Amino acid sequence: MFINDCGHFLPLQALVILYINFSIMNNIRKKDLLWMYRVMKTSRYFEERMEKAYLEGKQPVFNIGAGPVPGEMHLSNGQEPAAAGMIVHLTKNDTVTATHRPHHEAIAKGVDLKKMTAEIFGKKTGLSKGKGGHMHLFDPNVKFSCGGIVGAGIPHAAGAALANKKRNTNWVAVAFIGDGATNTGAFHESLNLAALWKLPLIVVVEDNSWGISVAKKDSTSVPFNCIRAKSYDINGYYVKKNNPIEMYRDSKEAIDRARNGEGPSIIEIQTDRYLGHFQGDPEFYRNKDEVAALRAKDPIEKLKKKLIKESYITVQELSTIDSLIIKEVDKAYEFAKHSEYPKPEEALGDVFC
Amino acid sequence: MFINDCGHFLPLQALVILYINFSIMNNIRKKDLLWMYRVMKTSRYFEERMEKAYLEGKQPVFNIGAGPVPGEMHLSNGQEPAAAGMIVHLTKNDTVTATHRPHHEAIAKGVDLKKMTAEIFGKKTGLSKGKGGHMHLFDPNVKFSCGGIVGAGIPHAAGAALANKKRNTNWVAVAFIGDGATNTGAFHESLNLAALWKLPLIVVVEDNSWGISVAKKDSTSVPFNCIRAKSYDINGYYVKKNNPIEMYRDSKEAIDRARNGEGPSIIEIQTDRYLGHFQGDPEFYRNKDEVAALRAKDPIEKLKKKLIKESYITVQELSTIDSLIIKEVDKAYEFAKHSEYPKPEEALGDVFC
Amino acid sequence: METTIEKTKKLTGSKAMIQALEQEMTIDDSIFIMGEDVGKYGGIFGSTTGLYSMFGKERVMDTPISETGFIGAAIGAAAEGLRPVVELMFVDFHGVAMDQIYNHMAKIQYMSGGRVKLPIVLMTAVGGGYSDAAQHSQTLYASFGHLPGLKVVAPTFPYDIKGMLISAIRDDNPVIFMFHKTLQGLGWMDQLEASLGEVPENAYAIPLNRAKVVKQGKDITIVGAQMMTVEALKAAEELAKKGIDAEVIDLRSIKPIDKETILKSVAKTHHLLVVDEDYLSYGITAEISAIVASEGFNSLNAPIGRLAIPDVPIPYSRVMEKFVIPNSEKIVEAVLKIVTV
Amino acid sequence: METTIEKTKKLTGSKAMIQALEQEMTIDDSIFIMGEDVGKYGGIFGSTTGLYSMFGKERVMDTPISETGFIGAAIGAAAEGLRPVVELMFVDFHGVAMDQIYNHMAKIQYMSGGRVKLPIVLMTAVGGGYSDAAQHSQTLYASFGHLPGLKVVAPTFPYDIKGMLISAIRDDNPVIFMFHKTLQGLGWMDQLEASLGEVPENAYAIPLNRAKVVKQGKDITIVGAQMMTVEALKAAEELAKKGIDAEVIDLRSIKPIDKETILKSVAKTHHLLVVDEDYLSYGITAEISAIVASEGFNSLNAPIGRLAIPDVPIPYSRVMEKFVIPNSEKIVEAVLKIVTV
Ligand SMILES: Cc1ncc(C[n+]2csc(CCOP(=O)(O)OP(=O)(O)O)c2C)c(N)n1
Ligand SMILES: Cc1ncc(C[n+]2csc(CCOP(=O)(O)OP(=O)(O)O)c2C)c(N)n1
Ligand SMILES: [Mg+2]
Ligand SMILES: [Mg+2]
Repeated sequence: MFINDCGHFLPLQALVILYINFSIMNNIRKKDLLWMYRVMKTSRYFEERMEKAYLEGKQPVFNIGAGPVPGEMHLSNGQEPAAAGMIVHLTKNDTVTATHRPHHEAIAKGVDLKKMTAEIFGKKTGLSKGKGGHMHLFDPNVKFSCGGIVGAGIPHAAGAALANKKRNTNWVAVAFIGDGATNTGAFHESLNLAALWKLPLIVVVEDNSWGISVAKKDSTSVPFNCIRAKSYDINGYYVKKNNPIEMYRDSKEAIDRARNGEGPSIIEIQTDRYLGHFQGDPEFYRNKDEVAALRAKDPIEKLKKKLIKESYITVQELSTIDSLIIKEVDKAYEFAKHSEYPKPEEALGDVFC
Repeated sequence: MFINDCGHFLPLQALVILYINFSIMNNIRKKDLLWMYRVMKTSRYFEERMEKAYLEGKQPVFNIGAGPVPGEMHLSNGQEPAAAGMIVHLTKNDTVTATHRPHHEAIAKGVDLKKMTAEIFGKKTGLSKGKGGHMHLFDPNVKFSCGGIVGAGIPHAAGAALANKKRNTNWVAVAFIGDGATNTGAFHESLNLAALWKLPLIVVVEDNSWGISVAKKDSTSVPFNCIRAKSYDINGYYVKKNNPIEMYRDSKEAIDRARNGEGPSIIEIQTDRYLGHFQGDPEFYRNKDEVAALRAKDPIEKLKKKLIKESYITVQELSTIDSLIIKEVDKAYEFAKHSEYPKPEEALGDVFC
Repeated sequence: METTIEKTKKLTGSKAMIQALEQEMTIDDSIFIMGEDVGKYGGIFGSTTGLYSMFGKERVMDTPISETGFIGAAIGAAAEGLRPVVELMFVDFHGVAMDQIYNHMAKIQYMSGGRVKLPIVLMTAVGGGYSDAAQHSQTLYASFGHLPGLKVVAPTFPYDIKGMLISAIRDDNPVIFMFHKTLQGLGWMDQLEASLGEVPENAYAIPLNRAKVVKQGKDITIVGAQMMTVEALKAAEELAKKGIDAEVIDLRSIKPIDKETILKSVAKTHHLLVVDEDYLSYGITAEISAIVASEGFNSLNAPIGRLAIPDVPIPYSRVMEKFVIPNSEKIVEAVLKIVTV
Repeated sequence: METTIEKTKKLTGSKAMIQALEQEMTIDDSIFIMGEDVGKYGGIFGSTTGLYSMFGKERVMDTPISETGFIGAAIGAAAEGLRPVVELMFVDFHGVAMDQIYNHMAKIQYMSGGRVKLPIVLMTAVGGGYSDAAQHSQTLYASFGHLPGLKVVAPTFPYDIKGMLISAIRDDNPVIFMFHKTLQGLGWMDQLEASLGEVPENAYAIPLNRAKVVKQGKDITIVGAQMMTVEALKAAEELAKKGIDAEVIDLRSIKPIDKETILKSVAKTHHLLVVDEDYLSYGITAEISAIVASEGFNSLNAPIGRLAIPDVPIPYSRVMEKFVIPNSEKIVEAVLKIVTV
């Protein structure tokens, strides 16, 4: 929703768009709502399992390099609406770049779940044969990539958008970033480029209030990053309260604009990081109660209730969906666990093609 | 002046400030006007001589590495109001960082003219004993520095502003940059930092319409960079028509704010590049008539006329000032020419102290 | 390997680059150029002159001063199947975009297990000698050579410039293509014989991983790249007068280094001098010395000689700059120390 | 040189860093720390734990994710006379700020003819071995060692960590201080004996340009830094069993390299193996081999051995990562090839 917080930066068509938005809300397709529920739930369950898998071999003494899933692990529990509400509008031809916290987007974008899990387990059957790991998931089949350097995915998405434009397609590119990434030079340079060249780029800022231990207010000189759209003469949106349906609406508008050659947008969504920055984060810097409060307004639960209450689906049907999700994710974990490790010397391949 | 172009981004105090501005205009001190005239004229004459000195040894065949002044040479003829209108408010304790096109600011900031000229001539008596050259002028006595990497001086100025704040001074730091530099990551990162920490930083953007051969409209997604102030919740100003007096006024306000702990500002000034990007630039990319038109509204000539017309000074007095300027600059060139070159092996010193 | 020469024309380094770009862009629509002042201006060092009017602004794109933005965008566009040729105006500016270059362009193929290909050419001007001082005179060969995932080439002569640029464009991997300003044959710089050479009119490809013996000799091997090759050839003439027959190798490829050619030469000459316009420590002189000291140790009859910029930034003033950049006289001097040992 | 030891305490690498910072910050008001998560969090790798509550937020400043901004700001603040200690969280991120580091921090003293001093410590975590993959596991020693104007140190043991950090802080020049994650003695990483050591309680300074013989031997010189020193020591024990008496040198200083200590050692052992957790080409193995091949050539009885990451990005999966990072077994193997030659 842009009216309250970023509306004053929007051109006059704001009111017109507001009207359209309401009609979209009324017309939001059942199929889309269920899709969003499904990907959010899949991501959530995937990560709940990952939380446990990550701890294997790291107890009683936590050692980051031990267990079947070594290295850093950034989970996105609580942030699912960003991915779901945006990616529901995308096709295989649209590009997504993500960050160090990529699972929810990867799952929404349709990255092969088995191969993704295997990758995180460092297996030969993984997306990158074990070379990438959790922060470096690449699935060109669905045009998904991510990486461990904050801000660095934005120019990649701009470049994909440039390619889309050069080829006269109506494909878009979406860069998902954290709120902390809006203070990188890459953010500014990419958005200026994209605005200048009217590229079909959308930057989704997941505002979870934190960049590791540094609160947004201690790192970002404006309360809302949608304000920064003004610096590039593009549209900015702010989605409040981690609401997947608002995210759906604003995303639709931004994507329609992009597909129509009207250039880039920034969408910031107020979202929640339930867990530590990475697994093992002692979180001395935040109040323990904070998380409990966040979890109490969980967007997946809310959507579930809404779906049932508004009779989109029955409790029965929903639990069938849930069990299908569990089955699919479980299968991916089984696949990952039972896959083989690469041979050590395979490390030498793939530097060049 | 911010009202027309950047006014809609200013808080409500805009009108109040407007009022104050008018009173400043009426009260502009004779001393300041004459100071501005003097530094602009000094810079202009300094560079007219430099234009010739640079060509020595480069005729009939231009060879960038030949003659007493080798290497690149970026002149600022036409852009003097930016430096004069801002630096008139500064003291020795305030810091200035400049760019590859630094002479007008260096002169305004009071960099030792002899040593600066000698530096550009590669002499041992130069500011840096010949190690820096035209793009790398450092005079810590007056807190001036510049450099050859676009955008890189902005964080340095932010750091000086941070030091000023940490030491509880009311000193400010001013980063002069070109319009092209507003599209660097360094611009964004520095302004966010400065806004966040309320640092006494002013970024002066000299909008000469060009970044080498690329027109501003082909590189910058907004018409006025003062708009970008909004991204950091700071004040933005736009000075039109290369007007030194408007520059004086907006600079005064921005500096007063900075000295009072009210944080950074961006001031963009519409200015004119009379010469090529560097000396030797064939300028195929711009219309030859353009420059003639620019020169016709020369700000130094305009100010001169104004000073006389409004009886600040007589023609006589002004010509005395002019001849003093010529004498001082000529002396600097004499000094530079007659100074010795460093010994080759001095190249090995000063890496560490 | 290096295709047979048909009709040739005398071209400068710059014209050789332009011809390579023109010929490849004509046959492959997916190639486009991006960079600062590559359009109407034609590249500050003449690498793209005329291409803008030939191919239009969609294929020869001027960019804002946003190296992270546009080099990063080249990565994104390449991942989608386009073939960007990006210009970083001076190699000295790499620091504002190094993350994109070394953490992404260089590693994405590997991190994706070979599933994403990045056919990008990053072309960039290197070199000093004309008083452009510390931030505009570097070569930084080793800064790129050190990092995995990049092919790094630095050809010297127009013939190699054209052939290696074509190979770089056709390669499906990211290639850093360094051209030396002084070897571009620009009207406004020193005029060097070396910057002009016979270049076949047809398109041809020269491998990106092979050094070249540019003068045969039997007493000492001198390895250099770009201007240091030119200086080494000059030195060799001087040395010949003193009865020393130097073999000169033009490195051409900074990464990977063509060990075979170097080791073979040292096996013959038993003496080695490496010359570099980059900084001494951790530079070309280090890497080649190490290769020979570990893989050709028994060929060596004397300590290896190293000549490079002595770990100082490049000073502005001509006298000092001349002092730090190796030249033919210093090469002769260094050789005399090795061969008479 | 290294002051007399009075009262000592067993500290981890991390605690040694914190103690150095605390002691120097206490006596010098102009020192302040800046970086991501250096405040309440205390540094992701425990380099600043507790300092925020001791010195407050004006002196231990959390920053936005703007490395160019805050490293550049450190330069500006240092030019005004402050003494910033800046943390770059992982050395792998240097690419987003490399211009500030190498074109400004490193060169301003020189370009100003010595008139501007920049007393900055840039501390940064290096190293892999815990599956953090290609963008979080590098050491990049040579990427910094190659460029003039920076002192670059990489101490191994807590005693040196404290003493060299103090020297770095007191130095009026910019110093890159690299600490190895695994040697910090953090509760959540591998527990190594080497990460714990006796550290004097008083403040003391260790020179920034001296290597250290950490094990005497007569058959071969093994040079390493940080984890490679630790692995070399382990290998030396193994080699002793096989009757080979290895001398181990802890490099400590990446730039400048302490030639004297290395050459002296090789003059005694006549054999050299250089081990590096950085990439092979243009790395430490290259530079040290070159130094010895040019200045200690006559001491050598056998080809020099080089062991480093074989010019590939660091893979994620444990098996592959283990394969590319040198360890004691590989060192033993490499030594056996050299000494039995
Ligand atoms: C250039 C760079 N600087 C610092 C880091 C270390 N780092 C990783 S994640 C992170 C915080 C990111 O915050 P935000 O963008 O808000 O994303 P979130 O973790 O909250 O999802 C930091 C500082 C990095 N990976 N890259
Ligand atoms: C990071 C970087 N990129 C590119 C350049 C090359 N360059 C030097 S000046 C310039 C144009 C600068 O334009 P602007 O900032 O508007 O300043 P002006 O020259 O107009 O005064 C460019 C692209 C550079 N020096 N540094
Ligand atoms: Mg965040
Ligand atoms: Mg300009």
